[in-house]
Amino acid sequence: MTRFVSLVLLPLGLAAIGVVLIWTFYLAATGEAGARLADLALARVPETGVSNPVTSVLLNYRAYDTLLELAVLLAALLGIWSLGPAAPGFQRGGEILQGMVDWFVPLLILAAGYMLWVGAYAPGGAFQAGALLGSAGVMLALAGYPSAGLPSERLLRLLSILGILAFCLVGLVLMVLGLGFLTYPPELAKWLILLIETGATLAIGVTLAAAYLGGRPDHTSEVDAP
Amino acid sequence: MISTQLFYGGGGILLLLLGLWSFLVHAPLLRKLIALNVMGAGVFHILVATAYRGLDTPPDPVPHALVLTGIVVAVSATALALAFGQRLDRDDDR
Amino acid sequence: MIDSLALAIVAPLLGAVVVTLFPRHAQRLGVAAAVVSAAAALAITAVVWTDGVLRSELGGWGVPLAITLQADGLSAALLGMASLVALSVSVYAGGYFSSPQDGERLADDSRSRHFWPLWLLLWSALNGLFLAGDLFNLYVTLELLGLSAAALGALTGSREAVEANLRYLLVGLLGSLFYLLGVALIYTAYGVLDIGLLAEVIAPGPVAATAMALMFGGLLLKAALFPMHFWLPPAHANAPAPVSAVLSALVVKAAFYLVLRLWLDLYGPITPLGAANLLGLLGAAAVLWGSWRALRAERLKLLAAYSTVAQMGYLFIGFPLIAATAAGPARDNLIAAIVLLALTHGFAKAGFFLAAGMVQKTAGHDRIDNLGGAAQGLPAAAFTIGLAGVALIGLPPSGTFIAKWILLEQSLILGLWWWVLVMMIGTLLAVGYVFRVLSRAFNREPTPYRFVNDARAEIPALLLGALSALVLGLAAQPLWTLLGQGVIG
Amino acid sequence: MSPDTLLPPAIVLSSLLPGLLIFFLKEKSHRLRTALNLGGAVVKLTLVVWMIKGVYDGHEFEYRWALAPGLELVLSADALSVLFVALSSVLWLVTTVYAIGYLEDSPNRSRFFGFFSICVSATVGIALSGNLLTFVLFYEILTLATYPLVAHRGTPDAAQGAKVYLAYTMSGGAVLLIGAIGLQSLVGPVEFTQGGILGDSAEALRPALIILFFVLLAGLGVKAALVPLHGWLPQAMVAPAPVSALLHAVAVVKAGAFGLIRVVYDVYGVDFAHANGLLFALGILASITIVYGSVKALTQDSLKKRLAYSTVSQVSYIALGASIFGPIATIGGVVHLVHQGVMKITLFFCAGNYAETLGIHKVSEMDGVGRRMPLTSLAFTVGALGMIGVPPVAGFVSKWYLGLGAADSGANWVLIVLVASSLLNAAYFLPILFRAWFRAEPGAWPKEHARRGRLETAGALLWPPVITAVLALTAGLFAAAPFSPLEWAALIAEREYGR
Amino acid sequence: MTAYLLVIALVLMLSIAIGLVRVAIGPTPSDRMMAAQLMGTSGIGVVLLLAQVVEVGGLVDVALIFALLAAVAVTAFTRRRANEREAKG
Amino acid sequence: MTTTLLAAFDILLSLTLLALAAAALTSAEPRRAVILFIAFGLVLALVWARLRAPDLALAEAAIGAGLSGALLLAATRRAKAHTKEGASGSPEGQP
Amino acid sequence: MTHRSPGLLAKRLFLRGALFAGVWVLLVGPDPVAWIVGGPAVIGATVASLWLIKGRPSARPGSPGSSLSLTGLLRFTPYFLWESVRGGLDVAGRVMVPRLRIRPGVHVYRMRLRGRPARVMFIDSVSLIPGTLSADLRGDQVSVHALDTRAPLDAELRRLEERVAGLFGEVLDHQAGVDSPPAAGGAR
Amino acid sequence: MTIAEGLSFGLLGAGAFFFMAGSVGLIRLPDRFTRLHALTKADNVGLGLIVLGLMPLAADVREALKLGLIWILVVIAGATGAHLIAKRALRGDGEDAQ
Repeated sequence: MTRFVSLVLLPLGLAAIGVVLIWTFYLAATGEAGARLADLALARVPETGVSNPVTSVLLNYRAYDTLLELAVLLAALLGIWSLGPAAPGFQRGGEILQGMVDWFVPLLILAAGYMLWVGAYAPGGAFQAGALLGSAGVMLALAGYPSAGLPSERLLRLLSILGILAFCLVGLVLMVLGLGFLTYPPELAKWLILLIETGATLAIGVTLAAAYLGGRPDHTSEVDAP
Repeated sequence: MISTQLFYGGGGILLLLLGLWSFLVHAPLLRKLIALNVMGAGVFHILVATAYRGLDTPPDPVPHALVLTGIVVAVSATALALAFGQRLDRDDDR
Repeated sequence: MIDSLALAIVAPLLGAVVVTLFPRHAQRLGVAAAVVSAAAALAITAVVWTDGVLRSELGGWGVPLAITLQADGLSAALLGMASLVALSVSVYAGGYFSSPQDGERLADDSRSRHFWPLWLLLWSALNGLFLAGDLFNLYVTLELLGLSAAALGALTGSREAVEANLRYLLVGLLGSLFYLLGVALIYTAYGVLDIGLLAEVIAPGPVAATAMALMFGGLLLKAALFPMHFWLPPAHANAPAPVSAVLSALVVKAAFYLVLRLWLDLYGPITPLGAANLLGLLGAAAVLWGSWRALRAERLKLLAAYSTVAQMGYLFIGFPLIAATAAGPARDNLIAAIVLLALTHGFAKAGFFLAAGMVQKTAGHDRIDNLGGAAQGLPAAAFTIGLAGVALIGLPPSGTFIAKWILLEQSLILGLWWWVLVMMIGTLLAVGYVFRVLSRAFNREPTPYRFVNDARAEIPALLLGALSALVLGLAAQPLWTLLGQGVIG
Repeated sequence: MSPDTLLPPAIVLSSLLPGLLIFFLKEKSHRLRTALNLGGAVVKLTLVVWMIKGVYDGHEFEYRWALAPGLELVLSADALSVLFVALSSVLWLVTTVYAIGYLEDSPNRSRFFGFFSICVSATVGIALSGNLLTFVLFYEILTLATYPLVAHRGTPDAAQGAKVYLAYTMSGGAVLLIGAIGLQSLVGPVEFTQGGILGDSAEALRPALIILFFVLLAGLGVKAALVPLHGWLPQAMVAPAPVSALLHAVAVVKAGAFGLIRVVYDVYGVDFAHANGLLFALGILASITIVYGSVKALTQDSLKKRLAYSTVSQVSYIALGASIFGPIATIGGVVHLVHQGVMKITLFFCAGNYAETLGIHKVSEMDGVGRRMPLTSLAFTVGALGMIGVPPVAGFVSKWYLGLGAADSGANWVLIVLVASSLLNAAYFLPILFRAWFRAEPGAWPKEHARRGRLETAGALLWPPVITAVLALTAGLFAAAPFSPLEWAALIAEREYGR
Repeated sequence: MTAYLLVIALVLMLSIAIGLVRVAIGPTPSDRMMAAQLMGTSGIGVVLLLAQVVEVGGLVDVALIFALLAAVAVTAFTRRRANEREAKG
Repeated sequence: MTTTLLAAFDILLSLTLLALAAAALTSAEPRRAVILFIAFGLVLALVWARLRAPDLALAEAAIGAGLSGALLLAATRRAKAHTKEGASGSPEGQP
Repeated sequence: MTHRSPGLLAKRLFLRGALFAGVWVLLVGPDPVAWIVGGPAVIGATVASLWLIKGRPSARPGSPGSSLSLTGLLRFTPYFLWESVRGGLDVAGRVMVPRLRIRPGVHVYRMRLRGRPARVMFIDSVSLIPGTLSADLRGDQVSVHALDTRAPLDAELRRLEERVAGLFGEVLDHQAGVDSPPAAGGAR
Repeated sequence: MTIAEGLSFGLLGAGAFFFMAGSVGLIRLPDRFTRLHALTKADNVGLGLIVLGLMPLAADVREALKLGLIWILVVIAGATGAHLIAKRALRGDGEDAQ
């Protein structure tokens, strides 16, 4: 019976769904939506303080989404911490691996800075930068650094909320100044966005690395190199 | 341009269906997570295909931003779910 | 200029940040943040009541580029309910996590540390969801809600809890993906994400219908509508009591709110009656199945969880009635009745779970058959369960009674007697399961008791119960005024 | 808000607020609890007297509170409601005194008296309901508040009895709810109006209205213990004696009977009901119940069970009165609402006294009890004779008017029912009296408690039945006096028939 | 020129597709991992070519990130936890 | 010419992607599935690059190659050690 | 940081900082404003780089630390590039003909290099020159997998090692035994 | 076609050839170690040639150098990865044998 369902009914049902989806997607894509938000969004990019349209959307038009996205990351991290201590770390890396890590980790940090900066005018941005930082952490963890190069718990907590904090504070200050929540004054937009992105980069990087460890920071573990 | 949109949109729908099928049929956590991620990729396909406006016109940045947010969410969820799985495994060890 | 809408979202968010930063003081900071958050949200309810719909276009870009926050009567009503429940849960949690039992001090302390930031994040997501006026933003709030809820639900650390909440997490993710696919389709077809703008351009047709099916499919999964309820009972029954309260009272309600919102704002006018009837049918099945399982449940919290499945069903029975009623006072009454039902259930179920948590903590277990002594030793908790039970059954003077009266009357006027039948059977089953619990409170042994034993835990629960069973029934009229702001009339 | 507007809710609240306060009292605060109980009862009685005066003078007491658009809570006072309110207020005071004595030193009294007060508040609410919605609302609250009282003892018997009680009354409540909503969906909000509101209803609605009448009848019949919906009543005997008194005389069955009167006279209107054969159906049902209850009572050895089946039978006199078309029978039915209450409460108090003082639970144990407890037995005798219909006790007056009304409207078969029932009443009550007065005392009582004071039993237990017995006698002897129940019932009947 | 670049990209895609066969047939996990690494390298080539074809500068950065992270998956694949023992006797 | 080639490229790219997805989803062996999924992520980044979404390609490259892959690989090791579902605890288990 | 001498620390700090700054300029371009982010990024990279080698000897015991020499680099690069191409051609030639021309096996080679960077460089380079693949390193024993064990592996490896030594300005100890018996059997 | 473009043509073609060779090797070679040979050598050379071929087309010198940097990183990562895989295979990790 279950075989019948999973081998016959389910594929048939999925095929039906697929046909409907493809048909409606065809109708939707060939309909009259035209440029959608593209032209409007692109036209106003110069007012946003950055020239990469995606960053304009992420940190200006729809900055609030990004704030909540950082909250999602924080929730995931806190959830992971709540589930118990981290798995045991990796065995110490051999000479060759260590040799690569010695150079790649600094380069990843540098590349993260690059992504952060370049995000204002070319592809890149806080998330990509954060992901690189996080990957640096992953690399360290893989090489046998027990806490993936992350700082003490206190500092770790501070870093992990930095993005939200920067966002909220900027938003609230602007609100109190009478501009409205997250409504940047055009002349300051570039720098405010950079400030927020910096906070977000650190937070994302730390969060991803800590998430990779898969457990709450162990108070007893060494922070230093193995 | 429209054909490219339709082509990749269709591809996205296929990915979605594949992922959905796998999610429904397979029980292990890891497979479900991979299935969800593939499904997500399918949805992102549709958005990115919508954003595409040919080789000469800059694409619509809005769906790109949405997808980027979606990717972050997917990663967070995957990490959390894996931590759940790890927790269950550890219980087994005891 | 103070944007109270943004404030209601940022307040708990900042609270979460601060609590994350100072885990040692999580308790005190958390309660403080809860008070501020509740105040901010209740202020919105008050302002909407007096001044009408609130709107805010974040970033100053204006629609369609910006994300809109919007509070109309419906948002304000749910926001108000959520704030009161959340505040009570916060106060309760202060007591729940800090009273150690048999050397669990350390574990409890760490649980409390993890509870507060996640809880405040969840609250922030709730407020964000109730206030969102943008389809994609709703997706993000849904995910934040789902992730923090699953993490909170697993806080007990028992294997069942972790397993159940992992399933909940996965199901929630699946639901969100469907929702997102619907949004993608909408954006492809109409090029806007703002609900208000979309309402102007959306037209009946295969695209809108498919998008609706996808979005509703995802949301119904999250709202645990039969037969997509399978994940709910274990997840809600195994969570810590304050979390169960929030999950049952608010989180599934948030998904329902979205369905109602999308129905009223977007899809209602362009949807055939059949879709509404399908929702109603599933709702009816949920009522019957959930009530039956609740009746057969062996554990108190499991009973409450199945009761949630049933109560969600009632909410969906409202859709075919709304769809079959022409616009006018009768339809307005129906909408208000459904909202009233949702609010009452929110208060009642929260009160129920909080009280159940007290009983469980005292007895050390929550097997209904052996609860006698504990229930009798905690009159306030038993009384709360009684009050909440009154609201769950739909006895007067609860808000449920008023709401069911309106629903029943309208179904009879429309001649749709089968919904009446379902609701009455559900009601009688609810009598069965509620009194199965209450009868344990009448035990043979004399208990020289005080009415309230642990004020911090019992008073919030009692107030929630009283709100659902007395206040909302006898003073439901203001809800009509509130919903008059942009929703009905 | 004039005093006239606020009086009805004040009467409800006068027992509700003390009741809620009592919940929060510590078990030990005996005095405070007693003060709250008695204070509330006295305040309520005072307010009721005020109201009687007002209604007699033609004041309109009406309080309205909007629950939702189209749904109103209406508390108002007409002659019928005042009659019921007066009955329950007086009996509540007496019962409270009795309960305080009865439950002395037993556990969980705060809980008991809390629900006890809510119970009476709900009854008063039922009495003062100005529309069907309000009636249903208080009717369900009554169910809810009596459940804990029935279950109070916590024994398996009590739990079982409470469960049966709940199953019956909740189902009845659900049916009543559907009936009420159905009626409202056809004709709009149903306000209780003298002469009914359906007089000019459309012909097309008639079948639906007739069906709804039976739905309502089924809903109300549970509490009114109409056969075959009476099953809960004997089972609920496990409750403490004051609760039995409450169930049988003051609140529950009375609420059902009162509801029947309301539906027949003030919703459907007696003309409409008569014209469509509804009255006849009700009459048949009532007659069957009367005879069945009496026959069952005959076979019971348990005193309280015998009394319970007696209630099944006697309450249906009220329904019977309502079912005979004509003002005289109406007077009989309505006045029996009061008379049965006063007499039955006497009987239950006495039964409680026997049980509490001597441990007597069965009829067969009652030999010579009259000599051991003369005052109690005297009160019991008055009650029993009243039930049989022996003049000059109140019961005679009711039966007289019922018979007269039946003869007047040509329903001669009712007379046969009355005679048969009276004979049966005699058959199950007279043996008890014979045993009590003319049999010798046994060597020892089943379980005699130490004598408290000079009296045959504690004062708080002794005086309530004596008082109610005197009331029963007075109501019969001075039936023609102004403000007597009979006079009041006549006033009601007069207004209902609009003549 | 664009056409030629596309041809090269096609060839590289083909090499990825061939690698796919090795991932599918294995037989050892090492083989699969290797093939995935091949895909990464070829992918870098494709991205660099695409950067010219679709004229989006940022794509070179994609290749840079690919290069920086190419080793992470392989490393993750080969590392053992501190509490795991080597299987070899 | 370019259009045709681009179409061929699109087709080859999508086929590879779909084949990888299908292979990853049908693999019962966890590590095989994860490796295939990592490869899937690589090709997905190519798709984003093709559709002129370099921001997404960057993100996918950073996440898919770095974090996701490592996370999932770490999980496969455990999945290997616990191939069968553990026995569930008693239904009445208490937190 | 516990580097052995302040002078060495300063030297490393400077060299690495300069290198990373160079990479930054390569990535971003000479935009002065970019240093708002670039400065911290370069500092971060430098600090991380020094933190990573902290407390670790830069060479195995028994030899002075090695440092990269510019002339060595100039000589090594073309050699390395050429060997790489040769390696590629070698593989292509072996697999693109109908019958595979291979005879795989593992060969153990004793490495004489002492400096850590030099050793890493050597091991990595082994994999790129024709026919060899570094497969394991235990102490000084490098297991080299060869596509064709008939080739003069030791000679090739020794030549490579000398080049790497030159690159890092290291002097190789010629007495060290270089010939150890090849490990028997293939990879299976 | 300029000389630079012609050079690019040739280099890109050669690069593609090496990639194909690597893939063919991956399929044809009999065991893990030999396949690793194909991977590290052929692919690195292939990518190197492609990078060289693209350098003339780059917008500026910086861009071209960036391509070079990418190649160096790939080479290091590839060599390290190959070493790690080979080490694991050589030490006969139990998990590895299927």
